[in-house]
Amino acid sequence: MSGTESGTGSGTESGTDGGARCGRDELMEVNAARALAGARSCFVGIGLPSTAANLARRTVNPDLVLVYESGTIGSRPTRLPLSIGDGELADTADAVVSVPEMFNYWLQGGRIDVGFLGAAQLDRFANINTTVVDRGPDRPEGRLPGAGGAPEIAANCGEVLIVLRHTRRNFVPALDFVTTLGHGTGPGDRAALGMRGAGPTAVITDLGILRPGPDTAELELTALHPGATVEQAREATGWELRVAADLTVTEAPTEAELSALRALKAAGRKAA
Amino acid sequence: MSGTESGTGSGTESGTDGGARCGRDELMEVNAARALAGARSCFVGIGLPSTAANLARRTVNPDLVLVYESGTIGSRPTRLPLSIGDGELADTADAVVSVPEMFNYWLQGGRIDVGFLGAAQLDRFANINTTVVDRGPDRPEGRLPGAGGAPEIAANCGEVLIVLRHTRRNFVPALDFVTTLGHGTGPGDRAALGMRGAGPTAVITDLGILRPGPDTAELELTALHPGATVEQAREATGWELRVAADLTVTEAPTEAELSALRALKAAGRKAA
Amino acid sequence: MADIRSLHDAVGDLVHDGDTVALEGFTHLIPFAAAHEIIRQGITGLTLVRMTPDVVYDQLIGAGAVRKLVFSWGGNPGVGSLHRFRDAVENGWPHPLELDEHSHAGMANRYVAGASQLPFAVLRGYRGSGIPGRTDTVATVTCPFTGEELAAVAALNPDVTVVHAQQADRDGNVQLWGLTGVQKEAVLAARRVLVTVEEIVDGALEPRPGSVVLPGWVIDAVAEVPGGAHPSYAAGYSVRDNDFYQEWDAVSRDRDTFTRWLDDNVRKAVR
Amino acid sequence: MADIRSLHDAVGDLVHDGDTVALEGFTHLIPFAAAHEIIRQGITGLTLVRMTPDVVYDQLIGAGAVRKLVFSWGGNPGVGSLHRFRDAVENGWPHPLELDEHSHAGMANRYVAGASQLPFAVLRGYRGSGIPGRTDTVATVTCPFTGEELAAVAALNPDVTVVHAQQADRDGNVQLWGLTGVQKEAVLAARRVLVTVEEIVDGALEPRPGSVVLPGWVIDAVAEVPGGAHPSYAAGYSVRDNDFYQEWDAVSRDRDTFTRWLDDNVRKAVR
Repeated sequence: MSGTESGTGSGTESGTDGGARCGRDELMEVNAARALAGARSCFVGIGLPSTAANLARRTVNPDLVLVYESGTIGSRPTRLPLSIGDGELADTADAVVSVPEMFNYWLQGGRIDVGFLGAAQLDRFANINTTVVDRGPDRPEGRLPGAGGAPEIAANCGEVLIVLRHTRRNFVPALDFVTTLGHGTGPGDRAALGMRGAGPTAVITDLGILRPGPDTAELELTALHPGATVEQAREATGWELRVAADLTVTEAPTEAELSALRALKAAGRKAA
Repeated sequence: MSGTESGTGSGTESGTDGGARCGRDELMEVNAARALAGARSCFVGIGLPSTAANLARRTVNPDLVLVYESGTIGSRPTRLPLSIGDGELADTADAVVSVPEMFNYWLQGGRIDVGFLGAAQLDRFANINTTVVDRGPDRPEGRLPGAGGAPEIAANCGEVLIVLRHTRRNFVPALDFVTTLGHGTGPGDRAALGMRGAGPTAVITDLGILRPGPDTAELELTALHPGATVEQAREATGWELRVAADLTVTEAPTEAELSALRALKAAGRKAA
Repeated sequence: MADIRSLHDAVGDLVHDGDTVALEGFTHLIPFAAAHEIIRQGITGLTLVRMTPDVVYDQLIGAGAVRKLVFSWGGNPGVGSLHRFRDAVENGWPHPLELDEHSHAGMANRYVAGASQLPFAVLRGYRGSGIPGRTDTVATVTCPFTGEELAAVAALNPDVTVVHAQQADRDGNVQLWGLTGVQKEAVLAARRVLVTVEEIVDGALEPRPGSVVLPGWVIDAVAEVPGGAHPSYAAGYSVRDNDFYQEWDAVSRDRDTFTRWLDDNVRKAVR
Repeated sequence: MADIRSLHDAVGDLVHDGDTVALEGFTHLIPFAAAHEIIRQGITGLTLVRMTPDVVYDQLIGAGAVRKLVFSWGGNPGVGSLHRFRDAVENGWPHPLELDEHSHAGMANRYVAGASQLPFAVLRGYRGSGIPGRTDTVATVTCPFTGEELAAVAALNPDVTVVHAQQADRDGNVQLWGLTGVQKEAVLAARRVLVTVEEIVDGALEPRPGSVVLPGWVIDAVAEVPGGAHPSYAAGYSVRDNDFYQEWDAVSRDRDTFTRWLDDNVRKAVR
């Protein structure tokens, strides 16, 4: 359970140009799956990351090795698991290992190309909070689930993708707590801490895609999903959002992508 | 392979009083097996320790859990294995674990009551050398097999039994190299080093049994096998051997012990 | 050698007020029945240890059995928050809950150190995270060969570890398979061990692919409790009751609803 | 993903002069055929790593392939000395052999550190032993929580690890069972990996009790070499040739006899 869990609701509908009609969450999920093209192995948290990784296996990357922190390597679930420990993940895996082995030999061992994380709060350097939120002077801290595997996933995977809905509540100017380091306070922080992976390379939201600027490591909006606007993205971001000079628009989900995604989810709901 | 290997020859015959006729090695093996009465688990090296531990399961301690450093827990071999990795050790085990797990969780984890070691050289404080021997100024060091599991067996088992033939070559005034700490230079050395187990509690030879003196930790001859003499033991010891005031004579091997021992060895030879 | 006992007697003998207790099982094989017995016996002041507190610790926390929680991820997997956990942390109900919070990698290595009888374990972890600032069980060590600084985590050695397994034999040897999580480490790190099993089999355990075998001599008591992992599951015996996990959200959200559920389903239930 | 290759080509591509090479297998599954291929190809200057050098390294050392040996127990199990090893150490024949010598616990943990991409591992080891005085890969670390001093051993990350297994599938996924020793750690610690197997099976590997599965994507090459562990063995396929081990004592005792054996049985043999 890497970072926060997300519901499986499909969000609000948004019309798209040229592609199939789909919801905002579906745009996020399809683009997250596409980001796994070319990866050999992916460390998967439950929720949106699991949806995206399983969709990738059905679309852009059939050979993608799914690694779940419950100990399964090479799982091929036929439906979306509700929990990271669903029996099907073990039954369909190439290998099942103990949890200590998973974290020590496989994750820390540098065997995983891409780590997929969610977040409750994200800042401009893609640092993540999933521990506590400040709810104001008169209220106690709000409790979140905690770190799970995230700090070491972010440290030790080749790179990290973050998937979360684009809201001011999620995209905050300053984290209430740093659970998981992204790019710290800017370029060089990861290297100074001796972290081996490249860290977050993309944040995929229901509005578009943000990537760390090459010189600043600050997240920039590099792509919008069809139908989304820069204004919407700025409005949903708690800091002054930089927009890349070469801002693009993501390709609309294909019918094949959407039907694969919907079939996955329907099977998951049916099984649950 | 804990310490040095030993051949399986039965040594010279020696008459005994009242017991069955048996060889000196058999006296050593039977008494080593008896020393395992009451133990729950035993970490077994190949050679004499394996002979003794397997004999114990057939005589004084049928429930003794044999643990071999190749990873087998609870092996019940029907014959004496030639090697610590004989297939039968795995086939008859309650559990087979990896070698790192064996050393970390089981041995270092304090799960093993008794460790059984051999030695090439032993000094008066039951320190052991299995690494190199000095062969004089004109010759290079003589090479022995090395440490194997011995240093950590001696450190982490509840107690340690040492089995070896009683000769001046083996029982030396000063080790050429300390591979494995017994009692160091005397009482308190083990505690000062933070070693958890009691260390060597008995050295069982083909002449008798030596135990560390309660106040000195220096080995004393506490028992002779039937037919052996103090003079023989002194002659075969490279330092001035202390003899306990209450020196006893070990009970002669019974017919049952000897027939079990001989059956074990015969089965081992047949299989090899 | 493990004694085969009733769950009631085993919990009564092995789990005491104020103990540090680990009930492990990573989603699979979670020992719910043992947790319910702890609640029924009114055992309190526990320090509970678990990587993923899950619904099982939500119940123990809400029941008032817990003083402190040592953990790395406290949610209802795939569903959302653990409301009893949050209510205890945020509002001190039924009483305040002290936290010792880690990452999964850190917790897994704390058990490894415990099972290995080492005082600490080393990992590449916690770098840049605020976690070490909130606990005294993370520190740094320097590699004596390379000079690199690494994280150290303190060993976990629970007073009692409880796990659920598929099978035991009559000598108390235990076999579990499927996702085996961190159970072996949690068992070997503990001073006392209770295993609940789906089934006690006659004769020898039949070896299974991917199984962990725990010899009876590292276990204090085995109790036969079919379905003892529900709503978690035991591969080969049951499937995860995902509906229960989803319904737990509503049951646990409200103190009174939760208390009624606990009275009806745990306190008044008899095994 | 592992390529399925001939032993000749796999060794030629993966093992280079001067490499640090681990051929592992704790008595069981020792990759003798791969060692013989290394000898046939005249690869030299190797640093060989292995807990128990066994007859397989006696052969490589006697053949002149080895510059340095990293090990913890160098004997012929159940038989006696390794005469080629002793001759190299004591007399420098065929050339001097540098040693880095450890205990089993230390070596096992050095592989664990390597597989975990840590620079060192911690253990309760080497206390009172003279071993640390003869190597620069043992040091001490102090527990930041308790102040206790413990042994640290430097990680082992071989350039190449070679292991023998029972089975691979056509994608190069490998399964081994029986005594699995330190093979998983040695494989995951290495930069390049060669696995020789008894058999390449069609379809999926059938899961076995007690097996270790190595996914093809952590392996560089798989070579089908039935009997490739002889005189060691592959559980389910062969038994240990104890006679060979006993006869090796006479073969290896004398340089000329050994050289003739090597010529006849390895150098002129073709796989």
